[in-house]
Amino acid sequence: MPPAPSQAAAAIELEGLKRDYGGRPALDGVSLTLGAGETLVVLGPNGAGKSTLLRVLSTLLRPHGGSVRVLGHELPREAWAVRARIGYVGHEPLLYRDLSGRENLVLHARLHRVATERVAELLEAVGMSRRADEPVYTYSRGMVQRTAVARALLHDPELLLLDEPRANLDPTAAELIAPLLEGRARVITSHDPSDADGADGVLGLREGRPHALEGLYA
Amino acid sequence: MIIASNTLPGDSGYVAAAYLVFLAIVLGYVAIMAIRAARLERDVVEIAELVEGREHE
Amino acid sequence: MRSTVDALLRKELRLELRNREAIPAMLLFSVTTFVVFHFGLQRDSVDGALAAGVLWVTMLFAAMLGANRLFVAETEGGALDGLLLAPIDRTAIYVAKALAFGGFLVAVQLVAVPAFYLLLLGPGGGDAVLGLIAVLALADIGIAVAATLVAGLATQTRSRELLVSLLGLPLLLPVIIGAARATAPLFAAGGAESIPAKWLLVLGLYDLVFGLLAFAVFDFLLED
Amino acid sequence: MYGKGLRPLSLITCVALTGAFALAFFYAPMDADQGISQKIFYVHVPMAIVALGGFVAGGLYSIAHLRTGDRGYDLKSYVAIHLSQILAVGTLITGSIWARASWGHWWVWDEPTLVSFLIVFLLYCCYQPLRFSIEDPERQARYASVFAITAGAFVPLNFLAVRLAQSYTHPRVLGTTDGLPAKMALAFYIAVVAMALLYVTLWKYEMASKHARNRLRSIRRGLGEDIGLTRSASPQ
Repeated sequence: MPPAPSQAAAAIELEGLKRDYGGRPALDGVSLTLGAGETLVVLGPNGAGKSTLLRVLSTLLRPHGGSVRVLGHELPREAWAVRARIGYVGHEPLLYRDLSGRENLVLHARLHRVATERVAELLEAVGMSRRADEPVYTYSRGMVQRTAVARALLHDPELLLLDEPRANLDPTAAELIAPLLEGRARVITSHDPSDADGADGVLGLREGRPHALEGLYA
Repeated sequence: MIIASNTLPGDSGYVAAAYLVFLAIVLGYVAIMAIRAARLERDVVEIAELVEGREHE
Repeated sequence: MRSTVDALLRKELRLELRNREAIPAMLLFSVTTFVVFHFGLQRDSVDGALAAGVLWVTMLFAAMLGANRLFVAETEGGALDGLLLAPIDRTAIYVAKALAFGGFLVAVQLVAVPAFYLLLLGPGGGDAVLGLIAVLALADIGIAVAATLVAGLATQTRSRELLVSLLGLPLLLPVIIGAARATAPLFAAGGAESIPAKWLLVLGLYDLVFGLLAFAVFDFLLED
Repeated sequence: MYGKGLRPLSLITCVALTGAFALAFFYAPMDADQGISQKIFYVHVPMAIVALGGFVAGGLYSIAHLRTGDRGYDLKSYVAIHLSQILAVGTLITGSIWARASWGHWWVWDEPTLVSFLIVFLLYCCYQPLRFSIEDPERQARYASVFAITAGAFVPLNFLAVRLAQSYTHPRVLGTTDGLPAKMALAFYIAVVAMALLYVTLWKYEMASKHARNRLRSIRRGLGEDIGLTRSASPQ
């Protein structure tokens, strides 16, 4: 079971986050707070900066302006402390295509200093045990995404950052994974506004700036 | 100072050549920078017109 | 740091065993280059400085061939981001990669150097194997250290294949000068003479300077 | 702000340069064996020294850039290396002219400064292509700084290896400055100072121009007339 949120510190506190990408502002003043264990859905058209926001929160990108606090740690100074406690699933699986699913997860288990038994446990949970020993490049998109989710959950993170998780997950896989996500703080980006119901918070994003939900896709 | 000699350029020819190369490099560099300065100046004018255009709106 | 390097190194070796990309390619390239030298120099055997030159030029270019592939596995599927998300000391990524590449160089030379003795080296050169091993070891460290740094610098860019060699060759010249000058007496026609110590010092100094330098700056290539 | 002291500085540089060359030709005595062709020494070697100083300065600015993250240092490093490359071209050409004048052929392999300069030049030729092959300005600056530091550390190592490689074939006295008669030494040092002044002047000149261009670009972006970021090797 995921750990109870240790201290009441909010999962995420953003204040005027700015980030340039390719010389242009990708995020231009985004502020939000997310309580421990809460879920936030980020909606917005393509190129609104959703993925950039997630990559900043996951410590893959350093903020260029504003203040970012994740799980009580200030980024980018304390990024190393945050990395052990967040799970990130992006457009790319973050796996070695020539290694098998199991080998990838064993590598990540070692890097996160997690017992390698957990690998078999998670492979079973996402329904990938059967194909675990074949190279990732032989997997279908759905299987790659499931393996990527398993990689993100390996070290039992308190905060999950999911970039359009539903994008290539078939319904059965979605059900399979849903229970694993419970009880963790989550930031989910999506195109489908219906994902927003049931979430604790919703953020509209357009051209790097917060935007009201109406006319978001105008 | 450069003695025009019809045989292989005497030693002084080489010396002159060396200093001319140095001069050519410096002048070439200054020339390129001058072109850049001109382009810069053209941009400034362009921006100035833009700003005036904006003020009239 | 040690356990991280161990985990990453295990991954490097597994990837190489699985794909068998770097070592066979570098080995075939080396032996083929010896044949090219044979016809290029129109000589059946070489010795002394010429032999050292042929050996080290071949090793250098084989290393560049291998260096081109060093970070390719990381760029596909976002694998590098996967490593950057782990709570590890990121320099371990460089250390593991450099150790793996050093291992590849040794593996290639285990076959390529005997092939060189067989194909090109004159009769006299055979007896100074120990000295040669010392020079090979020092030079391989230098090549692995510098080539891995250059690969890290160039692989994330658009013109990757060009830049690795364009950057690597000049940067590795001191290693080639030192190695060639150290091995020339070993291949002397009249039987191996001793290696002038100063060249081992140059190689050692290069390994040290570039090792420390890479250790200090490599993280900046991964920060984004 | 870079253009501030430019006018007086350029004046001093012109005076220093003409003074140095005048000294070289009329004050310093004719060299015993090389004759007049030794006069090339007063332009070739100062250019080499100042170019190397520029490469090392570029490396130091890059260290400052990586430590502080301030992109201004990257611009300083870029201009320093860019200028040193130009002086390096001059050094190689005047060096080969000197080799031709003194030893009869355009390239001399056993002249350590000339040879190691060629290697350093070949390495720094990759600086612009490396920058040009990275789009994101921030990453371009970071990768360029790592290169500049590596290359900066490489320069002395390269000199050591090349000089050692030459030592047993009677080293030519092209580059060494010790053992010069007093008058020659004086002319030489003034030439070095003059060349350094020239370098600093041109550096400030280009810094002013690049700084203005970047300011203009941000104004243009501020006005929403964004011309779109064209890929370029120079720092944004």
